[in-house]
Order: sequence, then C-alpha cells, then structure tokens
Amino acid sequence: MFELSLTEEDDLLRKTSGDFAESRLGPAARDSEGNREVAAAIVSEYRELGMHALELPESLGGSGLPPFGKALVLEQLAGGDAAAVLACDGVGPAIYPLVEMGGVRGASLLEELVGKADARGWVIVDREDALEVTADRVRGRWPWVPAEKLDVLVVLKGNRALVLREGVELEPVKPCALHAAGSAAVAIDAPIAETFESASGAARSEARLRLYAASLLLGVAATSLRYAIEYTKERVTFGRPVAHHQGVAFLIADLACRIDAARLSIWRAAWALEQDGDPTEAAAAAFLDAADTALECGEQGVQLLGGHGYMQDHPVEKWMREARTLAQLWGGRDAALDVLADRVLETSGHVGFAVPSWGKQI
Amino acid sequence: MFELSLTEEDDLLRKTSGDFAESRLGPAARDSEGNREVAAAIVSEYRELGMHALELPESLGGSGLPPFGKALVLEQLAGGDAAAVLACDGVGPAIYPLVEMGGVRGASLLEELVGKADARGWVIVDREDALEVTADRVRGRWPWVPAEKLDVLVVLKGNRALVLREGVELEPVKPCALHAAGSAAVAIDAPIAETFESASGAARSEARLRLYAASLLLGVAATSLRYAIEYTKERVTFGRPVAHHQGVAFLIADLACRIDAARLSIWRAAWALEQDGDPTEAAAAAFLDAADTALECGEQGVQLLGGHGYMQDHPVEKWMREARTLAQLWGGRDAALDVLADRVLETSGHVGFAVPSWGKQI
Amino acid sequence: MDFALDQKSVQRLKLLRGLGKELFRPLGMEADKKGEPIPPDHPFFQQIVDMGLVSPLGPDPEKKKSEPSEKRSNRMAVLFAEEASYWDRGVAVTMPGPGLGGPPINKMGTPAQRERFMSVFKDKKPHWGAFAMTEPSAGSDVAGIKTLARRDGNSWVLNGAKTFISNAKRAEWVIVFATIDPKLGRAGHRAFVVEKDTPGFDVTRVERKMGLKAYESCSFVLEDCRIPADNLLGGEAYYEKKAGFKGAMSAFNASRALVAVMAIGVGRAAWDHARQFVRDNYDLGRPIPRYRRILERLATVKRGLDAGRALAWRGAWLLDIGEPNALEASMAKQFCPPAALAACSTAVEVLADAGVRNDELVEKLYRDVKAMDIVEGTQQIQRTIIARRLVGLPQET
Amino acid sequence: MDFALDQKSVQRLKLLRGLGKELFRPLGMEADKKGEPIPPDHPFFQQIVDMGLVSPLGPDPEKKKSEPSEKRSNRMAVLFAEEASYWDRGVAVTMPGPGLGGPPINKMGTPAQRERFMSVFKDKKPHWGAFAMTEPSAGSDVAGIKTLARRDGNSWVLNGAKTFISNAKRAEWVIVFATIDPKLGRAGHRAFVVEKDTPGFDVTRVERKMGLKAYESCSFVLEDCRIPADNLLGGEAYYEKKAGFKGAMSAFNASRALVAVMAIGVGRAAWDHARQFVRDNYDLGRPIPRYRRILERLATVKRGLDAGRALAWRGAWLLDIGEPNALEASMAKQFCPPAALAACSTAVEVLADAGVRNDELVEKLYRDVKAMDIVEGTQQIQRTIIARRLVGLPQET
Repeated sequence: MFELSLTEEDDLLRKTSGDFAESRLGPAARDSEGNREVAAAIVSEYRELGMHALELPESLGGSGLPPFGKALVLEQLAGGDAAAVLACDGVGPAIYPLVEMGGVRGASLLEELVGKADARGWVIVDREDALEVTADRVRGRWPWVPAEKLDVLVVLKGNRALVLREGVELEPVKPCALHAAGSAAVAIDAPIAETFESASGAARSEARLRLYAASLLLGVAATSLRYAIEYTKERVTFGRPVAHHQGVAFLIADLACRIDAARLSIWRAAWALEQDGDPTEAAAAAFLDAADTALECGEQGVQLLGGHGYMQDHPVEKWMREARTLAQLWGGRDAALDVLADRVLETSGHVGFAVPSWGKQI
Repeated sequence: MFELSLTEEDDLLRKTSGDFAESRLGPAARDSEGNREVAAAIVSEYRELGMHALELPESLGGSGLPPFGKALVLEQLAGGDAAAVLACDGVGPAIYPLVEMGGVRGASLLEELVGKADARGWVIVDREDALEVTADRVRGRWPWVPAEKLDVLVVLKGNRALVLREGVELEPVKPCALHAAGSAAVAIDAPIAETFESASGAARSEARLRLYAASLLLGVAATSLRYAIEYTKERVTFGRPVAHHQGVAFLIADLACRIDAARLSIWRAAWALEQDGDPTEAAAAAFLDAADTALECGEQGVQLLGGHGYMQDHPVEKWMREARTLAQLWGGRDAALDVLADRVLETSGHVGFAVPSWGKQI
Repeated sequence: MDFALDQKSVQRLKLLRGLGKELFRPLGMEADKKGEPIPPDHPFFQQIVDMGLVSPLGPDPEKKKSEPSEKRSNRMAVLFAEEASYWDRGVAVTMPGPGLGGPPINKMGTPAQRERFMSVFKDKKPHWGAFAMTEPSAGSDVAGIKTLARRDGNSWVLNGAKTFISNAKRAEWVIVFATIDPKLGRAGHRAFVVEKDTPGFDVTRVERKMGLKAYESCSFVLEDCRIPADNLLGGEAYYEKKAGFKGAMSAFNASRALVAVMAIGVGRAAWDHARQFVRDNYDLGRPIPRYRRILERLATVKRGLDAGRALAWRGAWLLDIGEPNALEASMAKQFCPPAALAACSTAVEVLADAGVRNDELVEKLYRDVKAMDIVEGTQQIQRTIIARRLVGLPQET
Repeated sequence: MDFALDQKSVQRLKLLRGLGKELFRPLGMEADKKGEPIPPDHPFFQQIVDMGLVSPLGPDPEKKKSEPSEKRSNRMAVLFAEEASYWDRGVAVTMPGPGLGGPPINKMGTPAQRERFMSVFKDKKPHWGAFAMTEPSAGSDVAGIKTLARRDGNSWVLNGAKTFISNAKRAEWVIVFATIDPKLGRAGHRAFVVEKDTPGFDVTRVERKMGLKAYESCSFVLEDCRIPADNLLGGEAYYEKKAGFKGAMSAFNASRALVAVMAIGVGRAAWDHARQFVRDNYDLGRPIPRYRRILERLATVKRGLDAGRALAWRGAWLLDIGEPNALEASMAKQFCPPAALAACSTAVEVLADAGVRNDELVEKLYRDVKAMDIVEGTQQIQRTIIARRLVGLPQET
C-alpha cells in the first residue's frame, strides 16, 4: 500500500541541506548575484558536504543516491539560492545522459570530468532542430545557458546524446535571474566527442532533467511563500496583520496547497524513476506542477509584500525572477506539456499511479 | 474619441427587456424547464414587444436595429431565462446567414419564414466536415440542437450557407440545460433548398452568431452574480453576512470585474459589426470573454450559495448548467480560440481597437 | 515513500470496478434520467448486502476488531471511494451501511452503543445510518448549529432542523449534532442518535438537487423529539473531555479526504469518457488545431486530478499512521473539487455539441461533481482552516 | 457607444510612437542594463521640453484653461499613458512635469498656489513635481498615514517618512500627505507642498527596484521640516469641507485608470515583441505543436489586454463626462495588471531560452510590469473598494 513517510536518511539529507541553504547560500545570495559567481568558500563547503555528488555512482566518489534524495536536497538548497546550486553542482545535470545513455564510455567520461574540481557541464535538449547536426559535428547557436564556462555540453536530440567537449563558445549575456550560475549565449561549431543512443536512456535523462528543474522550482516556490507568510504575519495594515485579512489568508492557503501538491508530484516522479516503467509522464507532470506553482508563488510573493516586495531589500523579487527563469529550462512548460499530450490517450485511467511500461502505456 | 454612453433608445430597450425578463421570463423559468416549452402567453408577449424582430429589416416588420441593440436586449432577457429567448426568437439566429449572405433570395425566404408565427430556425456551423455535402444534398448526424422542431436549418460551411427546409429529423434528447428551447439530435438527409456563398457574409454571420451567444452568456453570468450578491448579503455565517467575509467579497469583486469586462467586449464586437472591417476577431473575443465569465459565474454562483445553491429551490444551479450549455454553441470556445489564433500574427498592435480590414489585417 | 498499490488492494479495486461498471454506472444514469433517487427496496441494495460488500465511503465498522492491518483502513477507504465515485458518486452514497454515521459511533460511542447501533446492520438486509450536522441557516458554519438538546429526566428532548442529510429518510438512525446551550459555543455541542420512527423526528422533504439524483438528500425537523438518555453518543462522561465537537471534527477530517478523492473519481470518469470519445470520434491525423488542443487539455486535467489524489492520499495516510491530518485533509478538500470540476467542464467541451446530451455522461458529471466543492465544508471553509494553521488566522474571520 | 479614436488623437499618438521608438525604448533598455536611473541632466529631458511635450501620465496642467475640449483630457491621457508605457513605462515616469502631483495642485490648490507651483515648469527647462502618500509602514493603507503636521505660528512643521516616491529627489516640490492628528482618521489628513531644499526634507535613498530602473523611487524623511503656512494645499478653508483626503482619493481615481492602462501598454509591448519573434524565428509551417499553441496563447493574452483596456477607458470616460468612477477605476486597476503580467510571462515563454536574456526586452517587461499591480493600491485594495460598493463590505475589513 502507498506510503509517504521519509526514512531517517531522507530526514537527515533534508536537514543538512536545509541548514546549509539557510546559513550559507541564502545570506550570500545577493552577493553571488552581484558578482555573477558563488564565493569559493561556499563552493568548497558545498562540495565537502557532498551535495554535488549525491547521484554520482559510489565508484566515482558519489553517494549513489536514487533521484528521490537529490530531489529532497534540491528543494532545500533552492530555498537558499538556486543559482548557487547550478554553480556548485559541477557537471550537474550533464551526468544524466552520461549515466543513463553512456554505458562504459559515459562512465569513463564522467570519471574524467568529476576528477576536475571546477568542471561544469550542461545539457541542451534540441527539440526543434535549432542545431545542425552532421555525422561528426554540431553547429549552430543556442540563445542561453546558465553557465559561463563549460567542460562538457551534451546535446540531447531524440534518442541520441551528442557529447561536445570543445568548439563551444560562450558569450556572456545578462539574464533575468540565476546570475551566480553564469549566463551566456552559445555559439557551437564542435566536433562530436561521443554519440550515445538509447530511447529509454534518453527518456530517463529527460525525466531526470525535469525532476532536477522541478525540485529547484519547488524550493523557490516554498521559500517565497514562507518568507511572505512571515512578513504578512508581522506587518499590520488596517489594524491587523496583513495575513489576517481573509483575502490574503485565502491566497496563502491556496499557494500552500499548490506547493504541497507539487511536492507530492515531484516525489511521485522520483518514485516513477525508481520503477521499471517509463517515468516520462510523471516527470513532465512534476515539472509543470512545480513550474506553475513557482511562477505563481514568485509573483504572489512580491504581491504579498506590496511595494517592499518590488525592492531588492527583500529576496522575493529575486525568487520571482528565478522561478520565471528556471521554468524555461529544457524546453520549459511547452515541452513538458507536449510530452503529456502525446501520451494522454494511452495512459491509465485506473485508480492510483501506475507507471507506464516502456513502449506501451497501460 | 471613444465614447461609451448609451442613447435613450438603448436605455429604453434595456429597461423594457429587463422588466420583461424579471416579471415574466424569470418567474416562469422553472415551469418552462419542466415542460420543455415556454407558455404560449409568454411567447405572445415576447413577440408583441417585438423582442424577436429587433434585427429584422423594417421591410419585414422588424425594427432594423443594428447588432448593439440586440446585444443589450439579449443580456437582459437571459437574466430571466435564456432558454425562453431561444424558444421565442422564432427563426432566431438563422436570420444572420439569410440576411448577410442570402441577398434577394435570402430576404424572400426570410419573409416567408417570419410570416409563420411559430417558425423556428437554427444554424449549424460544420467546421470539421461532420456532414457530407454533395451538389444537392446534405447528409449526416448532428448530436444536438436546442430545438425540437425546425422550419429552417442553415448549415454554415466555409464561405457557404446551405439552407435546408426538409429532410431534417429531430430526435429529442435530454440536455444539460435550455430545456425550454427544446433539445434534439438531428438526422439529416436533406435536399439543399438554397446555397448562398460569400466570404465576408459568412464571416459576418459567424460573428453575429458569436455575439448572440455571448450576449446570452453575459446575461446568465450577470444574473447569477446579482442573485449571489443578494443572497450573501442576507445570509449570516460566523457572525456576519457571508458577503462580508473578505474571501467571499474578493471573489464577488473579481466576478464583477469580469462581467464588466465581458460586457465591454461585447459592446466592442457590436461596434465592430457596425464598421466596415472584419468583425471576426472582436466577436470571437467577445464570445470567449463572455463564455469564460459565465462559466465562472455559473459555478461560483452555486458555490456562493453553498448547499442551497446545489438545490433547485434557487436558480443558480440552472444558470450554471445554462452557462455550460450556451458556451457550447457554434463550436464554442474551441472554435472562437481558433479564429483568434489564426489571426493573431496579423492583428494590430497599436493602441486602441482597430477593426481589421477585410482580407488583410492591419 | 512509495506510490504503488499492493496486489491485495488492486484485487479488491478490480472487484469494485466490475460492480461499478455493471451496477453503479447504469443505475446512476437511470436515476439521473428519471430525476429520482433509487428506492430503498431496489434489488440493488439486497444484492450489495448479499455480496458482503460494505459502503466504500468509510472503513468497515464490523471489520474493525478483527482486521489485523487496521492501520491501512483509511488508505483503502480513499482508494475505494475514488473507484466507487468513478462509476457513480450518487450511487456510492446510497450504499447500505452506517455511512458517515459510522466513524462517530465507532470513535465516540460507548461499547454498548457500538453494539446497539451497529447490530442493525447484521441481519443481511440493507440498512442505512445517517449523519446530521448541517442546518438550514448554518451550512459550513458547524460551530453555529442551533438544534437544541434539553435534558428532561431520563430523556433528551431535541428541537431544531437539519438539511442536506444523505439517506436520513431511510436510515435506521441518524447521528444528530445539537447544542445544550448556544452560549457555550462548541463546548455545548453534543451528538445524539435519533432512531427511525422516533416521534417528533420528521423528514419533511427530499431535496431536488442539480445532480447526484441517485440518493436522497433530506431535510428533517425535530419537534420535541424525545430520545433516551442512553442515546447521547459516548455518554455524559465523554463530554467532560470536551471532545464532543472534536469527535465530529475528527470525523470530518476523515471524510474530507474521502470527499476530496470522490471528486477525483468523478473527474477521472469525465476524463476517461472524453478520452474514449476522442478515440472513437475524432480522426486525430487530421490537421485540426482543436484535436491537439484536446490532448493538451486532457493532459492538464489529468495533472490536476493526479495532484489532488496525492493530497487526498496523504490525508488518509496520516490518519493511518496516527498523525493529525486536519491541515492536510483540508488541503485535499480545497484542491480536489475545483480540479475535478475543471475535468468535467473540459470533458463537456471535448465532446462539443454531444457534451450537453444527458446520455453522454459528462454533463451529468459536471452537475454531480459541483456538490463535492460544498459538502464537508466549502473551499472557503477549508481555506480558513488552512490559514488558521499557517498564519494564525483568527477563528472569527 | 463608439470605440473609435478620432484622427487628431491618432495623429498625436503617432507622434508619441515615434518618440517612444527612438527615445523611450532605447533609454529604458539602457537604464535597465546599467541598473541606474536616467540622470536629471540627461539631454533627453531637455529634448522633451524643447519639443513642447508634457508628461503622458496626466492631463497637461497648462492647457487646462485654454483647451476647448477639456472634457476629453482623461481619455487622451489613457491613450497617451498606454502608448508611452508600451515603449517604456519607466522612462514615461521620468518625463519632466508635475507628474502625479499635478492633479492635486489643480484640483485642490488655490489660484495663487496653482500659479506659484506650476510656474516653475514654464522656463523651458526640465523640472519635476512629485506626489508622496505612501509610508514605509502603511503601503496601500492610505488612511493609516503617520506623517505628522503641526501648526507653529505661520508655519507647518512636518515629521515623518515617505517611501517609493517617484522623482522626489529631483523634484522642485513634493506634495506630502500628512495628518494633523492621527486620532481624527481621514478627517485629519492634509496635503502640503514641500519645496526642494527645504531644511529637514531629506531624500535618504533611491530604492533598488526589480524593474523600472529608468526612474528614481525615493524614500525621504521629514525632520522638523518647516514650511510656510501657505504651502497647505487649498488653504485652511479647503479642509473645512473635509475634502483634503478626498482630493487625494479623487486623484487616485484618475491615476488608477492610468496605471491600469500603463500595465496594458507594457503587456502589449511584450505581446508585440513575442509576435515579432515568432514571425522572425519560427517556421510556422512545421508541424510543431508548440507553434500553434503560441498563437493560441498570444490570442488569449490579447484578449485579456483588450478587455483590460476597455475597463480603463471606461474609467477615464466617466471622469470626462463628470460621473463618479471610483468603482470603475478600481475595476480597471484590479483587472489590468494581472492580465499584463500574464502577457509578459507568456512572452518570455514564447521566446523560449531567448526569453530570459535581457537584450530580448520581454524579461525586462516581466520585471517592470509587476509594479503596476502594486502602485496606486494593490489588487487587494482594489477588491475591497469594489466590494464596499457591491456588497457593503465594512471599511475595516
């Protein structure tokens, strides 16, 4: 029977990452944004805590955690500074295609990359053929990635992962948010270092990318609401705390429901990734639930603080920008909706949450 | 410069139709629903007031009013009973293709139809080729029309209006709402009595159909909110009138804004129909604004009355069903959205409300 | 963390599914078409009893003692409630058994009361219980109930009126919430068991509802309705703990997750019907924008239903592990009905003109599902409950 | 009923459009990129003055007497405000002139005050006025202002703090709302004109905003700030009519429709940019579901903007014909900013990854437009104003 409790290990992960976010990432977030980078000391601590390596195989010095643990941690960390997570996560989401599609070559590539302390990686999902791909090269431009240096860029295209190690030029651009992670337009004229092909591996990679983004979005949503709750409980207008005006209280109640629903949706996607079936639907739903919730909480977080929310003295305006930016990742809401729409006629209409089996949905 | 005032004639139209709706249509609405028809006395009064003939040319005994007057009246009447309007409007919306596309033959057909006191007409817009059309016949089934007899059925298909006078069989079905207008599935194996063809005429006909439905929807929305406001001002819970709980008050404020916005949207569509350009966009927008608003007001009208709203002792549950049903007319929200989407890249981005010129949008 | 169902549950759901398809759905459609509730002597009810089935709306009171995995009962209940409501929520409410009256009797009743009021269900005939909180003037404002209970010798005398009470007309007994003194507020609330045919207990009408026609929503009055002192649920001692009202509230907490998931069941039925309609009627290969949009909208609807179900599951799971769930149950209750209403409304649009025909199911579901947003506390009530816990919204707001 | 614009208005709008394209948009983008307001000595301002242009944010105070069709001024103002905000709302706020301080001076000021405070704008150099209502602790709760005004001989002495005041640092004068006695509530409110460089008037900071970087939002304190008795706007007699606060309120009614339509202008800019991006970058002939969805979403965005504009127009038109518009202005103010925010957010999504780049305009608009939902009263405030009129919501709620 279904069961929603966390293990002691889960709780510890949440607490450790939550404390780090609150004590280190959050207080430094404005500086990190201004400097467009995370202070070296924080990067070191992040890595010492092993936060960047939770999903790495133990053979590569990681914790070998399944996706659920990473999702829990990302939510907590993003409550401090989502941009810092991208900056500190090293190879970051690029590990997904390498692990899910790369086999032995992927593992050895990953070993090389994680051996380099400041290696950064990123993944582009080229759904609409923006990039020109020939037998051995990838050419084209990509408008934005949240990085200013890359040691590996993986281009996901259908069932293939094209690994690029050189010929990727990053031109800094000013972004809406996530400044600390870096921000650049990409000019690509690159030899393909490796090509991995796997339908299920590509699907699992995309699902894990979506879960990654969803978890960050959820963290931003939740931290924004928490902040707004504290603020509106303190601030008095018309003779009572702002939060005690029923119109405001109802809004807060709605947002809290949506956050909890999005969190459960993320947990379900993590669970689906641990099953045998195709996690695509659950992950796309989780991304959309988290993105919609974060966009709403971002905008309402500012609203709930009124004029003060619009000022950079409070972090809510930053979270509004972050939600808008994170929701663009890997095709954003549009790509996730397409994935769901493609599958809707085949998914199960029975009670409960079945994971569609590969190839055929139940 | 833009100007939103009503003429004295407009005011009189609103008052006359509003009084009739309140004193006659509304009180009889439950009986009309139960009997699936409107009492003969009411039909007579409706016609004596000339409500059915506002847009008919004066040569045919009508008032020759432009669409704006009809829109004002339909809103008021639907506040009493939208189903009765369909039942009493005689040839009803079928006059639009006859007038806009039929030329002399259309006028003579209309003359014949309006000469018959109990003539009923309807229009089907066959967007997805559900009906088989040959040179001289139309065949097929249509799932639902709000009528149980028809003296004329006009099938709009692209730029053509196919007029059917016989070979249209109506099989009564139980509907969600609008019982008083009749409700039937249609089996068609009919000779085409007349074919009219005109691109602008077809566009104007569709726009007028949408304006017709939008005005009824607006009337349902507004009457539902008015009723809910009165109810929630009277009823006391937790020590104060329901309407004085801020959460409820905010909901009412939102709905009122949407109603006013939809009304202005309808006025704008009526205005567009009186200009030289293509009224398609304004009419589709008006339909969507009114439909969205009416669906929301219908559902929230029930919600605001709580358990009592769910009971047939109050009219709000009927309005919820009516909004859902009226919003299906002539392709409903989907068709209206398609029309807008088809035009969005070509419409004007300048300040104000320009009416796109025929053939080319500005 | 595990979202999987065990095989045993799946098997039991499959049984219910068969029953739903063969009986619930056709009976519900028939009742809706006729606009009349299923009469108590309908063979369906005896059939249900003969099959040894109990109401899917709550844990089985008889099994309580014997079942080893008692802790799972709330989770099983949400699964059953969703599946039953998928087939017909109105018919599900007609299921013989103690219904919503079960939890208070089990929770608050003395052993003797449990024996006395539950034993009526043991004769292998259909019988019903009922639960009466709502009053004509109070609605979700449960603290404001006005039905008065006056002690008179070895009796209680009840005066007042209740409304929207499911199955009250056919019930063997009705749990009636009343106050011994309105000035005492919630501390004055008591729960009584009023038995069928008690003089002064008079079901005055069966409501005409927008949907959910299969069962009777009743209004009744209590006019000097005299009941034995023993019918005070839990006995005098119980209320010295001031738990009378809280007992009712904790029943609400259980039933809120249930009603939430029932809405999901109804919404899922609409979603499924629309999906099947698309498969049967639309040639998706044609380049018609609406077709793609339908898929997108159905996907979005499913997302809302799935999110809502998870919230309801959480509410039930917390009860099973013995944790308080008032906040979480309210979240589910606030979230699910609007998601389900959107599902039903979308389904009507997917069917286009056919969507408003009664024989196409979805318009019925659109009418049915709206009740889920009202019973067991409107979404407005849920928000106040949630906000009290999140921001300390004062009680009186 | 007529939704058409006259030719004269269209011509004036075209002029503004040219200016917007050449100056407002590039200046706004530059200020946003730098994160710094346009300095008061920027040649742009002299250029504006040389061209004889006035702030698009309100009626021209100088023209008031001479213009024959004075009644149209509020309608012209909403047209200008939308168009100016389309090009850059932040730059529009920097336009020299009395700004939001204009209406109170014109409405409440004595002839001598109008002459004295408006004459500073006549020297063909850029000058600004400012309007200061909001306080750090009060926000939209304008009734709760705490800035204290004490009469002392032939002076008033002001003490308090104001925040989020546009252009206050560069202004020749600031209209300051203060209370002579907090216990009097709104009846104690007075409007004062505080002139530049008055001792005790100290602009303490220029806020760092999320967007709208082109203009300065200032916080200032008043510490024993002594101003001549003549600077009480309207003079003592005015307040015996108890209209001091109402004067401010009626200024809000005018500016609410303006802020509403400014939001529409920003939203329309996002919509237009996204539309152009689609034309330039996407091959709509390809069978990519997103492309069709983009068109549908842009159509829906336009619908919201058009509906909002109509509400704002109504608000302005009512003022022009001399009718009260408090309800209608609040409706516009409540409706438009969320519609515009949705437009900007959608535009970001239409541009996909490019949408988050600062050089693509739409992410800036997403940041800019959010302010429109807050200034001149949040949507929450608007709803209370609307609800007061529709259901008699008590003031204190």
